[in-house]
Amino acid sequence: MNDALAATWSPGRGLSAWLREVRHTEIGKRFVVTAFLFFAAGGIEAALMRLQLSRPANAMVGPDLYNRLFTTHGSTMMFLFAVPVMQGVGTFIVPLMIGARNLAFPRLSAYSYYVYLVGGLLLYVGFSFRAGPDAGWFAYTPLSGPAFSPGKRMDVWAQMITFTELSALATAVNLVVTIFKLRAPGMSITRMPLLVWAFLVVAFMIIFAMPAVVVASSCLALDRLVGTHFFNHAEGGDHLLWQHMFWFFAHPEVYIIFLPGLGMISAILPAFTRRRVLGYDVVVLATVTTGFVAFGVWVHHMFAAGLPQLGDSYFTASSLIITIPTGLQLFCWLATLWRAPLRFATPLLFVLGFFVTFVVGGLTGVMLAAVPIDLQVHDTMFVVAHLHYVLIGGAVFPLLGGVYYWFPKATGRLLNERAGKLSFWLTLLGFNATFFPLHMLGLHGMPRRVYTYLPGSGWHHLNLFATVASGVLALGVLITFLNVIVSHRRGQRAEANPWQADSLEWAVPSPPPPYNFADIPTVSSRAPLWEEPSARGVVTGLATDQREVVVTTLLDAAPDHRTILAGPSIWPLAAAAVTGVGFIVSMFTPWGLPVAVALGVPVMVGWFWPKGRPTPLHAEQPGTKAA
Amino acid sequence: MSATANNPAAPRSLDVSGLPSHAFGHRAPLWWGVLLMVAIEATTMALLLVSYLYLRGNEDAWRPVRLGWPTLEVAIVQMALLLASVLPTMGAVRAARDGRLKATRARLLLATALGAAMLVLRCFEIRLLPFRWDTDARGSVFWMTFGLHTAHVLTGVLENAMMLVLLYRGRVEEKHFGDVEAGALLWYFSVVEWLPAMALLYFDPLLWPT
Amino acid sequence: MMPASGYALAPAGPQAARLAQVFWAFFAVCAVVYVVVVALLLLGALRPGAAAVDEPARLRLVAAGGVLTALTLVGLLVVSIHGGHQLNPMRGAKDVLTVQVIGRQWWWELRYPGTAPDQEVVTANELHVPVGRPVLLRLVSRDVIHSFWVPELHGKRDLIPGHDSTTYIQADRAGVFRGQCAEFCGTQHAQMGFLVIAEPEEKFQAWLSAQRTPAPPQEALSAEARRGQDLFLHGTCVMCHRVAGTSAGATMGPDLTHVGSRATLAAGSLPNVHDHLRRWVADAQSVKPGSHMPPTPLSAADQDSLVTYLEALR
Amino acid sequence: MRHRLAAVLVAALGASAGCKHETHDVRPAQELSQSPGGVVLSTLFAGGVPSAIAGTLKDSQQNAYAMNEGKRLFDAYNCTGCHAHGGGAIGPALMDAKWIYGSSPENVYQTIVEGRPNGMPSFRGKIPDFQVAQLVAYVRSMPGLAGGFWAPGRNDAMQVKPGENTVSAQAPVRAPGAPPP
Repeated sequence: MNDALAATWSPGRGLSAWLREVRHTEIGKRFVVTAFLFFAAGGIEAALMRLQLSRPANAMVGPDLYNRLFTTHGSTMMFLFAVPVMQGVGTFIVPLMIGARNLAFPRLSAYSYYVYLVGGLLLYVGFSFRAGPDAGWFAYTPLSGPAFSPGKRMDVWAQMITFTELSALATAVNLVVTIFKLRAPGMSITRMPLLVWAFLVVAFMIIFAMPAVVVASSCLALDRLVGTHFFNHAEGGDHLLWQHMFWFFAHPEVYIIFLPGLGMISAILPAFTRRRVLGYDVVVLATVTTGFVAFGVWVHHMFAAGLPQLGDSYFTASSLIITIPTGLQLFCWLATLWRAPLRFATPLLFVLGFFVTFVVGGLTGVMLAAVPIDLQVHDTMFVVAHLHYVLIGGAVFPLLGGVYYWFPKATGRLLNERAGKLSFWLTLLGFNATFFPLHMLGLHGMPRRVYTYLPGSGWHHLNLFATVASGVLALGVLITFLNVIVSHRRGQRAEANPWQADSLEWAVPSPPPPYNFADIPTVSSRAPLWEEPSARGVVTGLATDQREVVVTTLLDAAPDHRTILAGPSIWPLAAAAVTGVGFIVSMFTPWGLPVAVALGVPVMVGWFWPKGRPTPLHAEQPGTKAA
Repeated sequence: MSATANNPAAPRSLDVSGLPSHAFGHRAPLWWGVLLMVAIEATTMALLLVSYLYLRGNEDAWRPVRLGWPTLEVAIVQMALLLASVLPTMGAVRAARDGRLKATRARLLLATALGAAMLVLRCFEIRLLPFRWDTDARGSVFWMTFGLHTAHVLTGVLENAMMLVLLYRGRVEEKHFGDVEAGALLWYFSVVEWLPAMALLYFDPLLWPT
Repeated sequence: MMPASGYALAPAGPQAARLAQVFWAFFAVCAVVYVVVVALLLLGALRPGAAAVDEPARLRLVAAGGVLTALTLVGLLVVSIHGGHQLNPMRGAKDVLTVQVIGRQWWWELRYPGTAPDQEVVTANELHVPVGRPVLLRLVSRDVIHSFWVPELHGKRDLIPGHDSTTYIQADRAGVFRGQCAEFCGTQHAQMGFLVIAEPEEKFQAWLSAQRTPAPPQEALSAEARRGQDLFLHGTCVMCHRVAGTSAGATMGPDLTHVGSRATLAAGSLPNVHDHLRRWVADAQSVKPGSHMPPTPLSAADQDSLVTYLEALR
Repeated sequence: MRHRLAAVLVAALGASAGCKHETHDVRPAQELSQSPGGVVLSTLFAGGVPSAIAGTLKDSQQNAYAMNEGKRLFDAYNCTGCHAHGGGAIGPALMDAKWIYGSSPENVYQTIVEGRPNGMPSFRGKIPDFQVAQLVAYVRSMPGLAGGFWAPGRNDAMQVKPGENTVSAQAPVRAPGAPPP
């Protein structure tokens, strides 16, 4: 039975199979590996910036290169690492956690990866040809506009945004439909793992937040290329339109990056505390509340712009309120941890590191929500410290914990524990020593995005200390990179459930076969693998010669009907290539889009045209009434 | 929200071979996929209309051009065509749910023809519009919203056209009736989104003193 | 005269003092919360013990934690909004000095309006203010978004093209306070600083009247300075700079009528001494690469006489 | 497979051939041809311009930063006073294809540095050479002769003309009544 399934579900060998890949496990791994390569590139840019800032009036990096470095560092970390790595983890883990054999739209996930890859390569090819963006990852107009940003630098940025957001939107649609319709029978909405809840909320946030930046970057690209006046005040445009449109997207974006981190903690804790996360309902409602309130806080990025005080006070209140759900989640985890028989493996260390680090960022966030404090520390190194505490503390720490936790599942080999612990301690100490001094620098008046500073400014010692400490942080991260590279081939072999965890992904062998589950499980509780084997059921009756899966109802996951999932196909790559050509050509001439549409139509027809053996239609009979 | 009480323990082995191989409406994954895509496009259109209202706010530079004959009339006819195409689309969906191939094909053809007619009129309107995208901010927002909606309608017409080719000549399968319904979702959205957009783009200038 | 950068928590004015108070209030609360959370974490994680977990009891504790958090946040909200309202005690103030601050790409143009147009004082990068008197700053930007920030006097306020805004500052003690642009504005955003020189009323009025006088006529200049003026009026300087009382009237660059009396050069980047002035004039791109000041290719002797002339413009 | 992907990425990163269009050259060659205030002995230069500036002049023609700086200087040095924004007022129009004194970079350089009869002043010694090269690049991008994709866009002011990047290149024509070459 299994080799029949394997024959049906595996794509075959060779380059053409590699390009036509649609299995969520492979595409998820590609997302994560590519995102970590961009993370390394972003890290190198950060190291260059720290070296330039280590001494006053340093001539190592000129202003033009420095501006390109910090813009590419910001854009890489936000658009090419943080969101895509969460997309990758979601693509890899969600189907496994809900007992499905693949995502609902397999070819759409392949398209999502290829479009992301095109966006990333566009930014770095641009950067290597001195055409990297240089007006900041937020690209405020008029600096990023046609009058003050000559050449194609900001166009590269705007198109990269369009690619990465297109990719995120495609993954979000995929995840929502998979979570809604392909859950294993019995996994009702209240038995879904908390990480799946996090990805569901994040997917909806992506669907409603990303269009804002796609519209904003398209308006900027049109302003620069064909001379529209969205951001030209003399002709009726408005620079604050850009800020509102961008931050309406960018604040939900940071929660899109951060909520999967919280979900991963809820997934890691049970394995190392031998307890289910306390307050399942509280954590779920907190995640959903954070998802909604995240859309109502964006003006706290614009307190210094001189907007009316009443509006600012509203946004102070909403920015303070959003900490309550996250606080409740923390209290639930603390209650879960309280005097539990902990096993201090690396994943748990990174979760504990999250507590120590993220809470600092959360509290400086509360301080930044107050207008009087924000007027002093906005756009200074204080904010740089805050954002790194919440992003590295809140998302990268749980992510590294997740890498150590799910690496055995993805590759079949355990990561080295000693190297993991060493990497954790170096990362924790290096991170705090690098970024805590930046709080003081910000209060002492050091603005953000400055390529140098005067000898008499009094910022020298803290900057030097931060640069040295950033070496320790880099070393910590490097050890995890080496650990992955070495253990990927020579790590200790892992069996199906090395951590004795409770969720479904540990029911399949490591690495999972092409069809994931030999028999799709039925679920009867929140911790399926901690049930006695007798209580676990299986689904039978699915065809093994076709990619057939069972579609279940939305709330109770009762079996509803069977459907055939799409198989390996070259069309996603073709569609991504057409999207790439269309948008890159439209950086140079407005005729790029009509070209894209003209090329796109045949590709779309190729993609949607039915393939494989048709199930004959009983033509003209009154149709098989849906049961 | 506690689940363990009312959910019966799952049976030992669940045979699903008896289940239908296709479903309509919210039970089908494709329907949800198209609904979410409509949500994305709706958010995009809503943001453009919000930025139109935002830019309309600074009155000193806002000089909307009143659209007179024939541009306004051509736009109104297009809206009528779009609204008219909703009926045959709904008819096609009803026929698709009943599996009646001939009726589905005919009604979908009518709906697509009306959509195509609207696109032809739109090409005329492009030449009739008295301002360009680089005239001023209002022109820019107008043309961007105009372009986005045209893209939506074009996508809908092309998708319906492909579906028609399949229904007339291809090997029709059960699930293709579901695709007709999913395509209809996108078409309903393309029609409905143009109502608020038209109010703002075409009729709002009439409120401004000349 | 090149002060270290201002420290936001060492205020020299009523606004910054109010901001510092709100900061310390928030900092105290947040520090306590952090200690409590980390303590709970360590106590809970490092002492394995009770096997049985009394879930309802712990859920009540979690709920209590949530309510406590909400109450704390409401308190902080009140502190923040109350602090915010105090920022503009100047509304009713009488003797308010008004100055127009114009943000240009990578320097600050300052205009003190006079009773008549010719009485207007135009200077750059150094904002003289009388001690104790409130100063209303009209913020205007000519190109991109800048942000006016003097940490020791007040929070920052953006200068956005198309959105003229105002801010108030007041220095309670004499001194020189360093400020800089806080919104990324291009290549030389890092070296777009300025000084706020708070001085007693009479010194301020003396400075103001001195600024209103045009440049010294040729007769009053030394031979070297006269040669310098000749180079100034026939070289590239006259295309961008203005010296009141001479034929140079361009307003693209800073007004140099009283450049000799200024403490710093190049928007607070260099102290105004002979060799720095010479280096800035001869090869500006080595000091601020990318700035709009082109290098002036002169022989050594010409450079000396030009610098002598500029230093004579006290 | 993954190594091949990494190799491609590294190759792309390494290919920093440094495309000429995007470099921000703020410190051009220092040796300037004009001796400010000095007497000019002859205007006959092999190749039309003094050799010192020929390199900078040629590089500036296709460089986005140079053209954008040229546009800023066109307003800063009050060229708009006579030429308006290219439409021509006291001075001749620049955005059309008719050129009285030639449209090659060298001709335009000579026009700016030497001046021309009927009112074009000589800016020798007043504008440094690399800025003249930037002005030449911008002036030639007005009728679309230079820059192409890299020409400046619209400016942040009242719309007097579309951005130079939307201008389709026009073949230069000798203006009627122009002196023989």
